[in-house]
Amino acid sequence: MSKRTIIPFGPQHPVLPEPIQLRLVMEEERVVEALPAVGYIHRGLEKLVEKKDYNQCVFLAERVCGICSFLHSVTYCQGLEEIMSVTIPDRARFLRLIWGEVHRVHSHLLWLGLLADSFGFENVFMHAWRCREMVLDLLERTAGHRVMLGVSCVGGVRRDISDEGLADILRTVDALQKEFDEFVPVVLNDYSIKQRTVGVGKLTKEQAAELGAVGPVARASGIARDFRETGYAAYGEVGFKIVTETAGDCYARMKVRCGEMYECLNMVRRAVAAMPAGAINVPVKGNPTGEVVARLEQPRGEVIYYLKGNGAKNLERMRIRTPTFANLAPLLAMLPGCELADVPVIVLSIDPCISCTER
Amino acid sequence: MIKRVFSNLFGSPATRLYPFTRREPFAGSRGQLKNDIAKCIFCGQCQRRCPADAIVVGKKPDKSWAFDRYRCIVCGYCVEVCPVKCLSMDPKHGD
Amino acid sequence: MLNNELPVTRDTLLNEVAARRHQGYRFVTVTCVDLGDRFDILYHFDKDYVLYNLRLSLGRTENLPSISSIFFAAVLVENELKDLFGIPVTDLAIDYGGRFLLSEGSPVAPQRKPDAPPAQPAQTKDGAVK
Amino acid sequence: MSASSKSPWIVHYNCNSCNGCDIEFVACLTPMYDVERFGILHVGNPKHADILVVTGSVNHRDVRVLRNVYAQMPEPKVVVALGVCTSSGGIFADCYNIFGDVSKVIPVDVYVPACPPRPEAMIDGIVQALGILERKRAGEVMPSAAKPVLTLRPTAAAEAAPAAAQAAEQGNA
Repeated sequence: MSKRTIIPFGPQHPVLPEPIQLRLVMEEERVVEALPAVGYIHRGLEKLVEKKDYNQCVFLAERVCGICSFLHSVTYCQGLEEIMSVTIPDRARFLRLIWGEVHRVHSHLLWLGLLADSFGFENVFMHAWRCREMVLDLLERTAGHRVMLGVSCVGGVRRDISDEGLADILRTVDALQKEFDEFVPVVLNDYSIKQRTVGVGKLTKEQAAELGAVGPVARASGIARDFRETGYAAYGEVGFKIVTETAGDCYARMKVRCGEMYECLNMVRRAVAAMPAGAINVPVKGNPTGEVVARLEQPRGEVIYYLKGNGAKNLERMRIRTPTFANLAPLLAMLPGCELADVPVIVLSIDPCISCTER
Repeated sequence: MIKRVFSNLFGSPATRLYPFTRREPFAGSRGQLKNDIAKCIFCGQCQRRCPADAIVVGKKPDKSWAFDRYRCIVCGYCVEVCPVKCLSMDPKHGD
Repeated sequence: MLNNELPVTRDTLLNEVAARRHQGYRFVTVTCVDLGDRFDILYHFDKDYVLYNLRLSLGRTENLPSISSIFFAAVLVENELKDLFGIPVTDLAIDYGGRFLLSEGSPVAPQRKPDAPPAQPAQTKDGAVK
Repeated sequence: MSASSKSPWIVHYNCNSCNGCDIEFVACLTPMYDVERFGILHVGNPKHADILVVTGSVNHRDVRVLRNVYAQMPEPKVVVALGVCTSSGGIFADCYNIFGDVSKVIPVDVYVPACPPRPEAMIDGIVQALGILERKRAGEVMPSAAKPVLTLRPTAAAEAAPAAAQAAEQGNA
C-alpha cells in the first residue's frame, strides 16, 4: 500500500467561490476518500422565525441563498398559503413561473461559467457571465433588483409586469436564444472540455437513487425526476419537458443544464403568451396554524421547507432542506478514484451552493 | 462562432465604462431608501415592519426618524406599508 | 398533522425505515421540532412526488438510533440534529462529534429550547472529524 | 501613484454571506463591468494581495480563517467590506451563530452598503480603497471607516443643527 496523505481543499481556494472544506485522503495522485467539513457559513437563520413575523420571513427566506433567492421565497410563500388555505390569483402564479424560470437561466449560466473557470476555460466563463448580465438586467427592469427580487409575498406577488415588460421579456428571451444557439454547441463539442468532463465523477443510477440525489445531478444519472411535473404554480398549464441523460458524469450534468436553459426559455415564452389578466395578490388575514411540507424545484434540485405555525404571528419552526445538502452525499460517492486535478471540476459539477446548505 | 469572434474583435466593447459613463438606473429599481420628512407623521409602521431593524422612529415629543443604511436590506417593505407614502426607493445606487 | 403520517417508536423506527427502503422510497430529510417537553422527529421519504412521513416522539434525554446504516445519506442530517438540538444520536456512520455546523465559541445546541437544561453533546477537544 | 495602486491585486474571502454579494463581486470581473480595466486582478493567494474583499458577517468558525487571511497579506493593506452583513449583520444580526460584523475581527477601511450592492457601488468602493491604499503607503495612519446613521427630524430650522451633531456622534460610536 502506498503512502496516504490528507490534503485539505478549501475553505479559501481560488476556484471555490464559497468556503467548504474537503479533506481528501490521497494515495499519490488519486483520491481514496473525501470528507466534507462544513460550517463556514452556518448562520442559524431557521431560529430567526421565532423573532420575526411570517411576512418579514419572506425576505429572510429569500436571503438563504443569493443565487436561487426568488425560488426560496416562493417555496416559503407556497407553504404558508397551503397552511392558511389561500388561493392565489392566476396572474400571480404565472408571474412566479416567469421570474422563477428566468432565475433558473441565470443560475445555470452562472454555474456554466464557474465550471469552465474550474478547468481554466476563461473564454466560456466570460461569455456565460456576459449573457447572464442580460438576464440580470431583465430582472432589474421587471422586479427592481438584480439578485434579491423581493417580489414574492404570502398571497401572491408584490409587483406586476406591464405589457411592455412582457414584450421586453420576449425580446430578451429571443436574444438569449440566439446567444445559446451560438455558444452552447461550441461548449458541448469542445475537445478540451470533453477531455476534462467525459467519464469524470461518475454516479450510477443506483447510487443516485440510493444517496438521494436531486435535480440535475439525478437527471444526469437517468432518474427522470423533476418536481415541476406536479404542476405547482403555473407549471401544469404551461407544461415542460424533463431533460435527462444517462451517463452520470460531469459532461452529462453539463448537458442536462444546457438543455434546461433552452427549456426555460420555451416555458417563459409559453407563459407570456398564456398570461391571464387580473389581480396579482390577495389579502391574507390571520396567523398560520398547522404544519406543512412545501416543495419546489430549484435550479439545483428539489428544496423542502417544513413550516409549523401555532396561531401566533411568528412561526414555531422552519426547517429548510436545500438541494445541495441532498447532493453532498452523492458528491462523496463521486470523488473516490478521481485525480486531484479533477476535484474542482467534480465539486462544481453538482453546482454547490454552500450558503444554502448550511443556512 | 467565427461571427462571434469577429464581432468581439471589431465590435464595440461589451463593458459599461463605469465610472466614466453612468447608465441611467431602470425605473422602479430599488436603490436606496429616501424619506420626504415634511410628509412623515412618525407613526412607526416602517420600524415595526422592517425585517432588518434598520429604522428607528422617535415618538413624541422628540420626533425623529433614524435610518441605518448599513443595516438596510433594500427590500422595500417599509415603502409598501407607509400610510402617507413619504418613503420612496431612489433608483440611484448611493453616492 | 401531515398527510401520510405514521407514528413510530424508537424500537420500530429502524424496521419502518428499512421497510420504506424496500418499497423503493427515497430518503429526503429529517426534521426535528422542539415541543418543549419532547422532540418530534419527522423522517421524510419520497416516492413519485408523494411524501411519506414517520413521526417519532423522543424524550428530552433519550438516545436516537441512527438510520445511516440503512440510508447513508441520513448521516449529514443526523449530525446536524446532534449539533443543533444536542440529541445524542447513536451508531452514526460518520460522527463529527458536535462539530458539523458549529465550532468552538458557538452556542451549544442553539435550537434546543432553553426551559430544560441542555444535555452536553459529545465533543472532541480539537473539533476534528473522527 | 505607485505601481500597486495602479494595479492592485485583490483577494476575496466569503465569510458568511448568502452568495448575493459574492456573485455580484465576481460579476464585477466579467465583461460587463470588467474591473481589470483598472489593473485589478483577482488572486487566490493573500500573500500577493493588496486589497481584501470580505463578504458576509463573521461566524465562529470563520474568525480564525479571516484573521489568518488578513495576517498573510503584506503591508500596506486595505479591507473592503461588501454588503450590509459585513457592516452590521443585516437581517442575520440576531442569528445565534453570528460572531459579529467584520470590524470586530479586522479593521475595515471601506464599507459598501446595500443587500447586495450593485457592481457599480462595488467599483466605487474599490476605487475609494485605492485612495486609502495610496495614503497608507505614504505612511499615513487611516482611521477605520464610520457607519453614520441618518437621522431626520421634523422640518424646523432650529432642529437641523442638533440632528447633524447626533448623526456624527452615532457615526463615531
